[in-house]
Amino acid sequence: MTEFLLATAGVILFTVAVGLVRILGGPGDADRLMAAQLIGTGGIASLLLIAVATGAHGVEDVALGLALLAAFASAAFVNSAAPAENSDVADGR
Amino acid sequence: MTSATLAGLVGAALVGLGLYGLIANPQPLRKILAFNLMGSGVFLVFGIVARKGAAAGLQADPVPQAMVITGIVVAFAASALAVALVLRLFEDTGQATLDPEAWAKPPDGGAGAE
Amino acid sequence: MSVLQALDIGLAFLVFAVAAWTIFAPGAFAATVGYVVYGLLLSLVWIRLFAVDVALTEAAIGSGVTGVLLIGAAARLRATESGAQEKSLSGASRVFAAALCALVALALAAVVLLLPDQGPSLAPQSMQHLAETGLGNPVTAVLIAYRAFDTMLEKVVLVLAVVGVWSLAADRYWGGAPGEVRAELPEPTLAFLAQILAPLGILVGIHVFWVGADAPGGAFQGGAILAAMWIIVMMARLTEAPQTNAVWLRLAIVAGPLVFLAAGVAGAIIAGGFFAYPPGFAKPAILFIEAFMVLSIALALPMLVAGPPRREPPR
Amino acid sequence: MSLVVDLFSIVAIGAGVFFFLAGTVGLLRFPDALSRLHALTKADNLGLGLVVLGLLPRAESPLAALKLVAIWALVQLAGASAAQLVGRAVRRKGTAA
Repeated sequence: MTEFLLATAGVILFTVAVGLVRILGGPGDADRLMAAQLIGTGGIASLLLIAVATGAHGVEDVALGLALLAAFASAAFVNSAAPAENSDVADGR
Repeated sequence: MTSATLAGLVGAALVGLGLYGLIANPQPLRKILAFNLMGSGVFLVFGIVARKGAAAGLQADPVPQAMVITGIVVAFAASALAVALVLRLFEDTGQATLDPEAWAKPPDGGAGAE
Repeated sequence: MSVLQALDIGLAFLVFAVAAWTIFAPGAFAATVGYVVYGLLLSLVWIRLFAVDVALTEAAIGSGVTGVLLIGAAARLRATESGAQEKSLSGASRVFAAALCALVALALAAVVLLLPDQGPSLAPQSMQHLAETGLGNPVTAVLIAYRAFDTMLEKVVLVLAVVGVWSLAADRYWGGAPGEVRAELPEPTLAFLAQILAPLGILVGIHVFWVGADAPGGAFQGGAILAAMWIIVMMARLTEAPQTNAVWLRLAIVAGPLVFLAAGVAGAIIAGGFFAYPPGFAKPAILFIEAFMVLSIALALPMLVAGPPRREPPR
Repeated sequence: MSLVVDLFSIVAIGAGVFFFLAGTVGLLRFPDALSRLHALTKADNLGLGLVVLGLLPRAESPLAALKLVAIWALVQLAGASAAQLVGRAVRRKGTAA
């Protein structure tokens, strides 16, 4: 069973790695931000699997912290990039 | 090779990578990233010291772990100060470069002059 | 080769590849997102090293809060990237720098390989006196009891960083609130996210702080999660950043190191040693100090992310 | 009994891995940012949900199990909000991104 959990963690990390190769290169910033989202979901899944397989204690809190912060990269991007790059905000006011 | 040794080797490689980025990347923000990368490499080397010090029923020596935790917080504080400096430079000169020749001819508009 | 070893090697390659992307990516924004991904992968590595406390810190500060700071900066500095032709190193000095860095990395790698399998350890000593502190988590005991002086100074570093960031304000803004004046409407999605996330996050942050006495967690990690919640609430414009000359804010930021120092001095008087805790009263004292540390961290980190004041203080 | 639990975990986690694979295939195959965003935020969240489901019987305590569920719920929220935020940013910039 342990081996199965570790193998699935490995497969998920592999799919994450393949996805990262595709989207870290862009073309747009939106694609790059998806990389942060992808590693958020896949990273949490493999983190939980590895923790159960290796018997590391207290890992739920780490995953909980990561889950809480999973949307922060996108939020920071939207927050700081919005005024610089769009024009429709100005006339919406 | 144990997983701890592997992590230590990754740490060593990260220090090299970060140092190279610190020297070779001209943009200050990239230098900050590189510096953080270098720092985390050092933390990982600490991590292997902790893991190899597993004893007394613990899976890792707590003393290096505690030092890494303080280190992460201090690294964040330093990065925040560095980012604030770069942004201030950008506000004052309209550019974020460490090249002194570029400052000699500030862009017109004189943004941020008090 | 077992499955675990294969996984470790794959993880190591992934961490290295993402780190290399952060250094060699074509644009600063791409590099910054790479750094956020890298931070999350590092927490996985820390789990593999059985350093769960460190993984928690890395997850909250290394990836989350630093990510907000750097992505914000990268988005704002974007204009400088295309315009200015940065002078980069010549080919020869690049090769020289690469050789130098490879040398440093190889030397470190040699040190790692030469470490004995059972290295020197302070684990027995830290377990031996754990009962006297009343704590169950040796990492917290190291932070707040055995090496309390380090941790206190580290809190001072945070205060100094806040002072440093604030002092970058233009003269007329001194004492004002950080963040640019923006008239545009906040993103409704962001507001929705913050409204749901913040209460849950505050609960998790306090939980992480509280269990830190006996399980992985503690003041740093709990404080960082609380700080992240304040950051998202400010990003969603549900609340504005406070005036930096507000007395409560300044007091709260220095409260952590001040209470810590006061406890150290009190230890010198009552328990016969600087930062000594009176026997039988150690755990309440430690939790008391930690509570103020959480407060200071939860306020200092968002102020560091928010940057120097950008608005004039009200007269 | 433990055989049943193992079988349950294997089925659920295996199905979860399938959705992670599907999400990555979507990332590689879809032509524009918005559909890639769709593939990523839906399929991977379902994958994580199934992995969490498979790990639930192995949780050390009821609190740990509750945390596992909370993790999934939070990632769902983060995924949905990030998809919305990034999607709006893409649309605002036009089709260039």
